Amino acid sequence: MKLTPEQKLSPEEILKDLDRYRPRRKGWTWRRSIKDDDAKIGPFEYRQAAEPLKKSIPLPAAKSFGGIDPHPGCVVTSEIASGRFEDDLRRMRMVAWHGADHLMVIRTAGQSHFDGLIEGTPEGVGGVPISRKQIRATRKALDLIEDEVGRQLNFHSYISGVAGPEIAVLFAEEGVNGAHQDPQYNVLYRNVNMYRSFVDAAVAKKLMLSANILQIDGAHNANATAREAWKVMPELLVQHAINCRYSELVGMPRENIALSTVPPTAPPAPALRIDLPYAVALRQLFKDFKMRAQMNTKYMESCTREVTVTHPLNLLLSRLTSADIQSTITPDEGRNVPWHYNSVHAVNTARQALIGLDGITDMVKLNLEGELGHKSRELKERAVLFLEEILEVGGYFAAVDQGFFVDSGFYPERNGDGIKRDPAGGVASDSIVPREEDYYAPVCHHFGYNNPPIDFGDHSSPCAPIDGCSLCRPEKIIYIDELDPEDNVEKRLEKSRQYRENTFKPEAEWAGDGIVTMTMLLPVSEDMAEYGAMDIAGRMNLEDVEVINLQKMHPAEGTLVEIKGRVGFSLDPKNITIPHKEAVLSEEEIRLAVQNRPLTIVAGTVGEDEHSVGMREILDIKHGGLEGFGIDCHYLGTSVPIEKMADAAVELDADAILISTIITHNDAHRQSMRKLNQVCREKGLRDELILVAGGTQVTNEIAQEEGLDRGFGRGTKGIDVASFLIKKKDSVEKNREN
Amino acid sequence: MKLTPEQKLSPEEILKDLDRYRPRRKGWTWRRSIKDDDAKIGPFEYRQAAEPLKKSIPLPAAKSFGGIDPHPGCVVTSEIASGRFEDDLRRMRMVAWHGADHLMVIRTAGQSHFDGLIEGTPEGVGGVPISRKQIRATRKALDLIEDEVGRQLNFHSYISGVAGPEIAVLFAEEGVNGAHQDPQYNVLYRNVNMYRSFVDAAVAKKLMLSANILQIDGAHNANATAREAWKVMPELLVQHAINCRYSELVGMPRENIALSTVPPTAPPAPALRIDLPYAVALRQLFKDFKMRAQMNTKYMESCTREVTVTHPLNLLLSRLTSADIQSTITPDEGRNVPWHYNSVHAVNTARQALIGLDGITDMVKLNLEGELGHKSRELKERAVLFLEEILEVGGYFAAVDQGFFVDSGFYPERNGDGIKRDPAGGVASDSIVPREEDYYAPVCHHFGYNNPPIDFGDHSSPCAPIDGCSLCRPEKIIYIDELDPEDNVEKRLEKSRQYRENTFKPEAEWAGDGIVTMTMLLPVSEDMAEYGAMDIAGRMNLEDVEVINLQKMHPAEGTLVEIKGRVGFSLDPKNITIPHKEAVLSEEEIRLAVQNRPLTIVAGTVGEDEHSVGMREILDIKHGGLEGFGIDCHYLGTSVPIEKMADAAVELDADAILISTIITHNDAHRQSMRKLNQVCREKGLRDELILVAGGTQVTNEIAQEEGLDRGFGRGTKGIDVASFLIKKKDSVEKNREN
Amino acid sequence: MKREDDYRQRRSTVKNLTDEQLDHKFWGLTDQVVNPLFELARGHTSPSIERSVLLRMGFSSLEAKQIVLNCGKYGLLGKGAGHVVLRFAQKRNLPYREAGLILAEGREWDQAAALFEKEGPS
Amino acid sequence: MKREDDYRQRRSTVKNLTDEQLDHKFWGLTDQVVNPLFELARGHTSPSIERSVLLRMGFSSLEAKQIVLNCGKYGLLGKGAGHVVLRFAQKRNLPYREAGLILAEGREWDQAAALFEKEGPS
Repeated sequence: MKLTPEQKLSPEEILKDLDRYRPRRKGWTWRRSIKDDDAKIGPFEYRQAAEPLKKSIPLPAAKSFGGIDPHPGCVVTSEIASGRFEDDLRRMRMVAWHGADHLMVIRTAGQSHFDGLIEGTPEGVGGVPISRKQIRATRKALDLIEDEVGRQLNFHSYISGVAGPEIAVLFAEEGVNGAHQDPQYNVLYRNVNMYRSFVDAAVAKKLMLSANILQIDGAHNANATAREAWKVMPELLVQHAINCRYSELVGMPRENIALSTVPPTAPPAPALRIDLPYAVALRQLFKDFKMRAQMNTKYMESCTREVTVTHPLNLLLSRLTSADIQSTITPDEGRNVPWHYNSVHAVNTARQALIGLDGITDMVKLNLEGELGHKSRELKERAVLFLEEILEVGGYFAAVDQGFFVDSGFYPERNGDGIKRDPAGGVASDSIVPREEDYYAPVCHHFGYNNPPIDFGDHSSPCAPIDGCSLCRPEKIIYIDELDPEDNVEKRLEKSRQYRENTFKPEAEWAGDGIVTMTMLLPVSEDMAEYGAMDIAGRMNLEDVEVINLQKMHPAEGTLVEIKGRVGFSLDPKNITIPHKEAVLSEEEIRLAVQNRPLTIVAGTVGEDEHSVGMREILDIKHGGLEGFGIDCHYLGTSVPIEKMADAAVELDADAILISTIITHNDAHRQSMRKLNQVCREKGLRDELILVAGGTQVTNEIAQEEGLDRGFGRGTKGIDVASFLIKKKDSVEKNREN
Repeated sequence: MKLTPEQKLSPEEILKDLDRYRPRRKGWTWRRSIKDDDAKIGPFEYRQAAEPLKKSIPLPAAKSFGGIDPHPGCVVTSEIASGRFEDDLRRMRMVAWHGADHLMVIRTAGQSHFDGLIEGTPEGVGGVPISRKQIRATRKALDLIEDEVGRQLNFHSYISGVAGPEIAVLFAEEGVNGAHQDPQYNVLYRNVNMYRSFVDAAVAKKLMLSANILQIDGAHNANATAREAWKVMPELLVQHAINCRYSELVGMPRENIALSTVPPTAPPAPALRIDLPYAVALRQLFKDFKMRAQMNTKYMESCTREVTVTHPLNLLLSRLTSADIQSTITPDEGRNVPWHYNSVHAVNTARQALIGLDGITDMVKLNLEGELGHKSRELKERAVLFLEEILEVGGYFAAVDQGFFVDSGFYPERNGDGIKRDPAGGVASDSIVPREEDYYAPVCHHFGYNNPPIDFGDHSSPCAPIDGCSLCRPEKIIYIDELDPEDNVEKRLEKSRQYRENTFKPEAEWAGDGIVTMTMLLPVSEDMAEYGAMDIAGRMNLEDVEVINLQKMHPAEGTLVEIKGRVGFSLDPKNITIPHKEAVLSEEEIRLAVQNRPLTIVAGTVGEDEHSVGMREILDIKHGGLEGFGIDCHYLGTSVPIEKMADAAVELDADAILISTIITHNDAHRQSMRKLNQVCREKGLRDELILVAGGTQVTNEIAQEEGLDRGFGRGTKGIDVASFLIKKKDSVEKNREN
Repeated sequence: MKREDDYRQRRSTVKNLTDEQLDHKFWGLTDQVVNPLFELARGHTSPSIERSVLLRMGFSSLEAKQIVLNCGKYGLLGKGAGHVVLRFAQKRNLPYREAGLILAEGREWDQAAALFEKEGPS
Repeated sequence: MKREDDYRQRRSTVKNLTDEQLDHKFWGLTDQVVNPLFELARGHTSPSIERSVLLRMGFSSLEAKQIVLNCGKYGLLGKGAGHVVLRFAQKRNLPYREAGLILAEGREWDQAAALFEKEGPS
């Protein structure tokens, strides 16, 4: 099975023979950076870029730079959480084409309290249930997509909750490449019993190590939770250290351990002056570890513009310090679970800003001597004091019991609002059991005390007595397809098939969901705007309408409203007429043609038309007009008599006359065109001259009906006219030769 | 006349008695910076902030920081170009409330070739015709708005084209505060005769000086025009210098002269490494002049996200070097003439990024020793060589004749595609006249040779013989109201009145224009998506539909399409029902209430409902749930039997039971609610316990019908539930006391 | 607990350290916090850990769940669930998967438990 | 004109300058470019300049347009349009605005022109 760019990825094909699919590699892959100090891509040199993709979609502005598509040297993450993994697959393909190589699948929210593995493919909420079938299908799809884009893709999810060791086995078996693992996350945010969390974590980490799965910690959640996120900085250093050291004790090398770090604040805070000392302190303390930089989520509201400005500031931090992995947060995360195109937008924001800031530290230096150095030192000191007090009160568990963590005071300040957890409480309390002297787990890479009995023979590995465990002999893996006959991918695919194969509908998350957004300014106050917009959407037959953003522009003058809703109908491609598009010559082709055969044109507005802006846009060099291609333009002004246009054309030996005219009620525009044709005929010029009319409401049909060679309407650019003139001139000359 | 925030600005009121309105001050105003080194606003200290506004609308994220609204210390520009000045006024009010204090009105495109002043208020294209009536009305509106926001507002337009001196008089008379003036602009981009441009410019500049009008030059147009904008950098230094020195010779002080500078490139170019040396060279060479930093426009495509990432990089440059005026470019400028809310967006982007980067140079230093210093030195050397060659060929006019300017080579490289202008040609060629020996202009502040005849008496000033010119005696100004009985503001206001006073419509540029945008991902290729989207919009009854952005997400998987169109109907506020909104307690009030009277709740999903995500969002500290307010939450899990919920409530002496349920076809959700009420009644707990049901499709009506205290549906946040619990508890206790 | 920001006072113990000493102290303290957690983990197991072992032995998640539930019921988790399966298989002279399936069905647990009561660790 | 980037060769004349000398040279050359432009402006006027003068004398833009058009026609721009109006007013002993309105209507231009032919500058 192989993907071709023109063909949709078929979830049905992916699911075929899945019981026999094995991942073709395991472990994490770092993006390959271009090695030369100065790597040329198009007209520019890059210093922090990655090897280019085989297939990709460049940023929109790339068209001004010859279509170059440089990508930053760090891994770029896309977090995907549609709730239906089969739709995730298509989205992964979209983001991979835009440069994501770390596909992080968010887990359905209830799963961390699910005591065991989920099997099958039930629908999730805010993410997908992580199961063997879901993982295997996703890994299979990613294997195909990585062949397509020519870059290895890392697949990532979460090893947390009360089934951590089992999920770790699953990930190791199925070739998952990265995972969040941090027992503190369970304790603080999932209220999983703290002893259970740490006991499970060690086993999970050892399994991750066995498959070279990159670990990302969970400290960033404190930023997202603390009321004043910038005050939690000393604690963050402590949280990172606890998980890092714990992982190292289990045997993980530092290059497999990534710190999940988020700039703690966002504008209107003076963000950089707060975020930068923290970023520096972190990189000083955690030297050989990897840094996964996430964008700020805590202060995201529903304005996507605001988010899209905060994120480049976050990316600036990544460039001023470092990021091995750059996570991306979608601009719509403040409103809803991310949508397809917003996942792409998020990746584009990261690559755009990181590439725009390529090599910035060659020109700008951190000033560690001054305030920056003092502030980062202070954070480290505060963290040391935090650790001292943990030990004073009796260690980690006691500290959590006393609400040390996620307190909104700037430590050692304490505000008394930290998250307190009872060591004896929480989900799965009382569930750990001491390993007895004769404890035995017949598997390799098993963390902790293990005492294989001598009577089971072969002692080369703990799993030798069972002739190899599933990590050594993958054929031992038991694949369960589905447990629920209704809530599964096949049933969902049946329902969406018509929208994937026959008709189509707008789509934000799931095939056929029909979701669109509408944006409008209503010149009324917020309340009135909110319900006015709903009313408008209703009258446009949108269903399930919700307001997703409301911004006061002024209390009385207006409110910006964005709504979402569902389109109730679907489209049949057979019924959509796509007009034939005229091929336009490239800028280079036009310039070359004009160099080889100079072109002169005479232009002006005719009739009682003083609206010269359209014509001037077509001519002006400043607007990419004809002048810019080297065409010799003679603009005669406004309301020029037709005869004067023709006379000027004779005088200048012009190749074409361009008239611009507005559409008037008395058909004056048609009269002008007709007259131009007549006058040129009368003077015997018609065969020599190309006659063109333009104007916002002019059409090619009208112009040709009145005897001209071409009409251009609204939206015409200089290049369209230039291209036409050159082609027409070519055909005129060819006709003459024949 | 005075504005109140709740009342719309009435263009009719502004126009009343306009013939007698005089501006209350003249000249430019710089924003007042907060003077202390460390100015506290909310929890933060700012170093580059301005004095706060009296009235303003903070950034959306400000709500997480106590609603603070810091503004950068530099002047912030909003460029406004709706084509109808009466609509500009309302937009100016919106942007002023967001922090713009430099209102730049773009001129209708044909005006630079208009040989004289335009009078009245005709409709413009891509801007408004600048006329006395338009200026006076605008200045009057701005005077009112500046009282409202508590900050002086600078009004700005263009002194260029073939009527520069006349426009300069108009601006000086009517209290315009800033203007573009640069004879090179006329020559290169407007093809105005070069002698005429320079002769006129000197007179215009002297008039600007007389009214302390800030001048902005036109060099940035070369960035926007040159094919490879980053190659034009040496020339830009030359263009700036020519206009600066010319202005100084006329008498303008450097603090009245602002250089219009744009970062020459944008991602995917390694933009900062190219833009920064240029910014440094400019500030080194032009030390005492003012810097007006504009955002890049050259590489703007129709993706507003892309634009919104490039602009913060531009703003970073402003912070790393300097900006006295920060211009803003709307995110939609790559698509259309800017719309109301995009003008606001642009201003927000500037203040957000500048405030986010407040004081950044206290932590990060330009490294002038290395590459940055070398590159900026190189640019200056190239500029010096450029000037030398201008002199070699015979001076400025000869150089323009030979196409020196806007050549796409990196000088001294030359690509032969510069803009050539014939010294004898262009608009208004042959129009300058030598001043004879007895030349006399009976006005003060008149540039150039002036020889008042002795027989006209009083020689204290050249205008003494006429008893003072209009600048000395404004009552001499002749005010013309309208010339065109159809194309004028009163006629337009008549037509839009119903949409401003009785009904309303969406609006992007003009009152009642009805424009909305719609965004959707269509899972098809670009061509199909384009026409599919048009089809969808048509079926939704949008009129004049146009595609304004089309982005490939993947060749086969989908295309992002944005369309604009007009809504054909208008809304009557009387017919819009705004539901009564329940007042929600603030976070602080809730925390305090819980501190004073602890609350315990029991929660779980009931029925066959394993969808725990909604409930967990309501409870979880991580999602701003009840836990975070200090409420003691006992989550019993999923599919909990009703009896168990009640038993747990007894055991824990809980104050409330929260059940979560999905809506099922057999009304199981109603049964669960009913049962909860019954069980609690049977156990004699009903009066003690608050009973709440939640779920995506639960409504308050359903819950109350089944005997519960409250139902919460989709979109409920923890704070809503917390607020309800506290209020309900209050009223229960009050009832008990009575 | 509420406390004012007394960093200025508290830092007296750290303020004279060099940057290197401070970093060193940070990691030394971290070790002291983490070591007991590590020791706890070394000597304990959990239902999930034991299920993870069974998965790796070739049992399905559903089978593993049942086996571990019964291990818990019979107080055998401290022996290791895989160990229980292997001992039972040895006793019954069955391939371990077949033996495990019997246990997964909830059968013959008394017999399995007896193996550990009587014989103890080998 | 097309030319390769010969900056490395050309810069020989500037490369040994200090930064300060380079900046100084930049402004010195600028002066040489700008001074002739300034002199041109000092000694010339234009229709727009003359209309701007009339505006400031209290004529409307429409009136100014007509007066300057006729000044051009009669070769009087070099005298200054305001000057023409004042001389004409002096001659006719009218307030200058009234005199200007006559000229704006296109009347009596021969007479106005004659004032300058005969009498020359005072």
